[in-house]
Amino acid sequence: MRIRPIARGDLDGLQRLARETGVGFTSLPDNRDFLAGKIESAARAFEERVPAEERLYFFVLEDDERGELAGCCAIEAQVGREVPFYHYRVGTLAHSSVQLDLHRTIDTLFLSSDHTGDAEVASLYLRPEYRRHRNGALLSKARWLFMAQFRSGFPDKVLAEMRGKFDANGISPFWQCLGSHFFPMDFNEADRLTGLGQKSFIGELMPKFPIYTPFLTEEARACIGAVHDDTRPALEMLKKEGLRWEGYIDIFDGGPTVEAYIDDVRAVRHSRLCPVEVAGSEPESTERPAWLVATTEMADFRAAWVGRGPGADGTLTLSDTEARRLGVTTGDSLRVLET
Amino acid sequence: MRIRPIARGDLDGLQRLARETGVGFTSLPDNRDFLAGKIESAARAFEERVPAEERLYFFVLEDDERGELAGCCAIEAQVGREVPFYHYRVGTLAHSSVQLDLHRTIDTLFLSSDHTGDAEVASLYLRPEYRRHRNGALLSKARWLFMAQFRSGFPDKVLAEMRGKFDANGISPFWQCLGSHFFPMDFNEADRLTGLGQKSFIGELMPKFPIYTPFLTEEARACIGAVHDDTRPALEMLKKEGLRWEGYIDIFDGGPTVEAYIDDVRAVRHSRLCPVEVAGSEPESTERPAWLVATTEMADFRAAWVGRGPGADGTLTLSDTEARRLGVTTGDSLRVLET
Amino acid sequence: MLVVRPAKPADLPGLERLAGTATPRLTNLPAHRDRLEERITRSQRSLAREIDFPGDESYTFVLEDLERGEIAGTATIRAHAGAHEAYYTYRQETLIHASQQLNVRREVQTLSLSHEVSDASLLCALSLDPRYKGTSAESLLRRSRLMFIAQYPERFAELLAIAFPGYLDADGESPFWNSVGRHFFARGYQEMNHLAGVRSKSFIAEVMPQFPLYLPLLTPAARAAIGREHPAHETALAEMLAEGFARSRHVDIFDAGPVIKAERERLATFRHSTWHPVRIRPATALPDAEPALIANQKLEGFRCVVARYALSPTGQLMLSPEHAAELGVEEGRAVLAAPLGLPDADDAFDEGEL
Amino acid sequence: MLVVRPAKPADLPGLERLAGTATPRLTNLPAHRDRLEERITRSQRSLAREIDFPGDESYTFVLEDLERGEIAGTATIRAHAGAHEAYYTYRQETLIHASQQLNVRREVQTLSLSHEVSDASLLCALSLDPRYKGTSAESLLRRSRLMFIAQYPERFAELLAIAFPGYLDADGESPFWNSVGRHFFARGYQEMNHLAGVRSKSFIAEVMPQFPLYLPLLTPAARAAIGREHPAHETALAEMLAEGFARSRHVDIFDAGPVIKAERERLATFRHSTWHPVRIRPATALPDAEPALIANQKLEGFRCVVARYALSPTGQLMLSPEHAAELGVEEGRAVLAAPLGLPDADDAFDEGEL
Repeated sequence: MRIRPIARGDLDGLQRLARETGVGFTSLPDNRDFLAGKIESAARAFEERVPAEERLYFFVLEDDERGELAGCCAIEAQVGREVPFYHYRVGTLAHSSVQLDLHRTIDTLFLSSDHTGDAEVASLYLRPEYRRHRNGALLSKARWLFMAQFRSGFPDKVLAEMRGKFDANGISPFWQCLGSHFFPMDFNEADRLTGLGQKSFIGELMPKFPIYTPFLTEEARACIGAVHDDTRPALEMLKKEGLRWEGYIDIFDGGPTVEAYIDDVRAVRHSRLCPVEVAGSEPESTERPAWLVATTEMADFRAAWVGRGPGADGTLTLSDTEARRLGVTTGDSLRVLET
Repeated sequence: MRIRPIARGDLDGLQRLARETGVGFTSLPDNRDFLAGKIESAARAFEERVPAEERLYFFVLEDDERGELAGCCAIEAQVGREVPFYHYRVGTLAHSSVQLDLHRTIDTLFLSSDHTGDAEVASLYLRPEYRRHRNGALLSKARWLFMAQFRSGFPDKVLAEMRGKFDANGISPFWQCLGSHFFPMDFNEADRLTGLGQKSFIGELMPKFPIYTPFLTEEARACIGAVHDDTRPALEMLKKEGLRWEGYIDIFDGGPTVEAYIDDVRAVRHSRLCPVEVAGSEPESTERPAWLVATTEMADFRAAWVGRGPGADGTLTLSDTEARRLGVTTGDSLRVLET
Repeated sequence: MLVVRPAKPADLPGLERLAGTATPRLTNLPAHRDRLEERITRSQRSLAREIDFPGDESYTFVLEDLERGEIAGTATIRAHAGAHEAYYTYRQETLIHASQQLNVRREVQTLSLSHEVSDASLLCALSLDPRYKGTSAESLLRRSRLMFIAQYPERFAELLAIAFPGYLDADGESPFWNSVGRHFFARGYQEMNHLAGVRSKSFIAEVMPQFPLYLPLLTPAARAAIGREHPAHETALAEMLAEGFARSRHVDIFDAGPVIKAERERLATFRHSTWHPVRIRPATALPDAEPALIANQKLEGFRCVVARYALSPTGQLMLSPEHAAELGVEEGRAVLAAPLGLPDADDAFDEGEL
Repeated sequence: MLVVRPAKPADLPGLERLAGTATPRLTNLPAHRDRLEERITRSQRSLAREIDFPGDESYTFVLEDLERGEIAGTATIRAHAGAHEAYYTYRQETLIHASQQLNVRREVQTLSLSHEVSDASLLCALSLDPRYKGTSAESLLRRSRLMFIAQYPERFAELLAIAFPGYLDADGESPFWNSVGRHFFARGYQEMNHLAGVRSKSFIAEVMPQFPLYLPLLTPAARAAIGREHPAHETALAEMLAEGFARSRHVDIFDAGPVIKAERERLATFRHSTWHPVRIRPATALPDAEPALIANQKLEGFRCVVARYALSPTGQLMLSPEHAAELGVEEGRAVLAAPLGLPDADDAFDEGEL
């Protein structure tokens, strides 16, 4: 298994993924033209044919034994450049009166575009049959190695939007209580349009004044910053890297956006470059590999788990298979992270 | 030189400090009753006679050779508990129109009490003749060791408010442009009242709607998040510990509030407990001591520079003078930080 | 005979009783002896002062039943609602959210905190002994204030406003307060109302949310209460609309009761009030005529009664010796008269309001 | 003879010329052929439609000089300003900031984005050939719209509003725009104005700041421009105030020009307009009389002229054969007449506005 940039030949494979993801994964609609556009734009990003801040890096997880796509993930270099990037931000307002000896603070949702210009990690999908052997972690963490390697192409901060809480009927209580009053459509339609980048209706219709959370229903308040059960593992993985919820939520479902300074992300801080030596022997196969490596060239970016870490002299020894998978030979360098 | 909790006998010394600090150091007015109250409240905090979240820890830097006070500093366990704690928060609002192909973001000042419940480091003053031999660093960093040692008594985050920018005539352009329209007083008077904790006029008179920064004068905008020249060294010291400006500013002068998660603060992360051995010999005196130590009991808290770090076995060897200064003997533990 | 006159210190027990029996309890008439005493003092000071334009004066009147020797009602005028601190209301606004992308247009209702009523003179704090409900005493008490304003226009604003008590449910709870104020104030309506009366309404207003409220986020019961008067005040509201007041976009910030307003020259009492010289005739000799409000031309000695609008062919108003004595007028002195009857009520928003 | 009538496609070149010479250039009358053509089409469609209450109709009229065979002016009525998207204005508000602690009270002026004028019918897009300035043609063009509204009340709102072009300095710059809109829109006033005309004003409004603006933070020049009309429109504003319009709290969001408003039944043209049967007499035989606006009772064939208000003793309006022919009326048919003269202007805020 390896991570590599999506390629122009991946359209069929990507469409297969898009069909699987289904509703709720709005950035990957089952629309061949849209997907072809996405691939083209990603290809141009990795080829560095667009300015660094406009790039959308789209990666696939490839089963290099069976030659099929197992999943995908993406990094957007800077969000909010073309269309506004909205969040609600949970802020605290003091409601006090010395004369009445009253001092309360009220959580209030402020419309915000504070994250304009930050990087975003997004669009992570892993096909069910590949949900083992840390493939999910590979998809998630490979992005940190990429950002560490090409650090100057990214801004100070990175964020990730987490899907919010839904009830047993697949309804978002947050949307029900808030968005439904302002948007003449159901949640999925609103989400779909947003996924397609058709966001102008948001600015046109959404409430522009702050929302005092006590006016929301209890169920809606419980959605503020709460994640969908399916998203919990992804959130945990991001938290371990040091991403935190700083009060920003999705305007539709109330799900948290977690964020960090890129330089503070654990994988970015701790990964380092090591020289490679390719030795014939295969390493022990392990179900829980601990060493993640990535190559150092953008267009040929590859990331994969390897069987062992650098030796005492700092050299990383790879098997032939591993070297082939990554496209490296003795004397090359790899970015290495112990996880 | 050593840091210790202020004691009831320090009133004369504290008043001498208060007289020296002068205008602009509003938390230490030259008012004997006020100072006596402050000492009493600090004494009760260190004696743990008030709940942890209500404590104001007030420390002094003592010249233990000459027996006089050289400076002071404080930690407030949780701000905004009694009276509202206001900031402006610089937020980004999208101003966009798809139809007009326009997409801008506008910085906007939102009134906020987001920091309610955070800890604050404040009131650092060092007498001019002591501004050498890293006494300033001792005052600043001792607080981190205190917080590391009594971590459970503090919340997640800590902040520090930095004095804002003033022009050559001692006028704050930010106040001139904004506050002066709303507060019928001059800056120093507003600042003085706030220092005395008489803050209700702020909530009564200040603008409650967000302020779009383009409406401010260029000089006022330049004050947003900018520090007074005299405060720059203090800010640098805090930044090295990992405190960052996250967009919160003082409502009067626009000076930045820097903040961090306490667990992320460098000194908190890196300090550790070491056993002590007192040996007779004096260590080399140094003008730039590198090892900061602090004791482990709250009421008898002491912090000082020492001449060497822990040995290979992890034991810290102190001279008799050092041990006396800190009030420890062989077998005690000290919290140690290499700086 | 019933007469309205300025309150004096001896009226304090009567006022206290009226404050205690007001339905519902009025924020601006707290059953609190010290506050009521202050109010009387302030009224007397206001009447004694020379005034060129409205300020922080407050005029408190009582309705006295001379036969019973009892205080049967009270009412107040605040010359300038926002003289000291803002007079807060919620202003109902409609926002239009239109999307080009989706080709839809939606109207969204909001309530915005407003200080605009601060500029008006406020008719307030009216309480009437229930035994007099439905009699002309009710109109006398309510509208004698307009007769006073008509004579001393320099003491009042061009714009008059009245905030009617808002809708409370059977338990005396305000559905609006429960959906709005309670979140910020953490206390029940009655407790808040008491505090607001004894302390100051604006203290509480400062704790209320400063940004506009979106109506769809309020409870249905709260929305239904917006601009709805307390059931006990339906008749009073109808009379004031007939008088020429119009509903405004403003409602009370606590209970969402309606605020009505009028430029004073549009009011029936102002438009139809006329000066007449007095002619005194025995009560038995007075011709039959429609009832009218009759007021004398005295500031501290202000008196207003209901009497027959009996005019001589030469335009003199014929009064009984008792009425003349109570008004303190002799033959030939002028009194102001206005018909008690009003045109039909026109309960509508002021369309001209922008 | 000068006559006001609905615009038709052949008027397009005339309209284009008038749009180009308007002083200042009007947002709502862009010199853009396609937009003007659309406007004529929309007007014709609006006139042809059956209407029970105001919607997205727009009625465009022209002033034709029959002798010269030229279009000398144009003006429009939008039946419902906010039919499609919000009609944005800034509403002037006063906040009272009072401090108990310091015992002070301060008034702070703000401008709040408002959609309230959306509910009104809007008189707009008026441009007159400069050669006709100061003649009765000016009143005819301006007020013939009121004559039209008076006849078809179901097509318009109770409330009428007019936004006057705001103050521009000698360079054609708007001090208000330069202090406010420019920050958000990053373009000069004239460029924005052009764009707003060709595209839509509400697109731009959506980019404008949504929270209230504090006046003390605007430049003095911008503050001075709030509610101030363009010098070229002083007379027009005065006439409309004399007509019965009142200044409102609202100003234009781009140039802060004043928005005036009136309930239509308060307008002089409505209050003093009367139906008269027509009697036709040779022009030379008509008695001398004050001038009046005379309109026929036709929708698509609407005509309005200025003629003498010459009444027969039995209340018939005597018209010359030329006027009668232009109005398309024969003897005995009714026309609506209203005096051209107006009472003295009363330039004041509507005090009743809450």
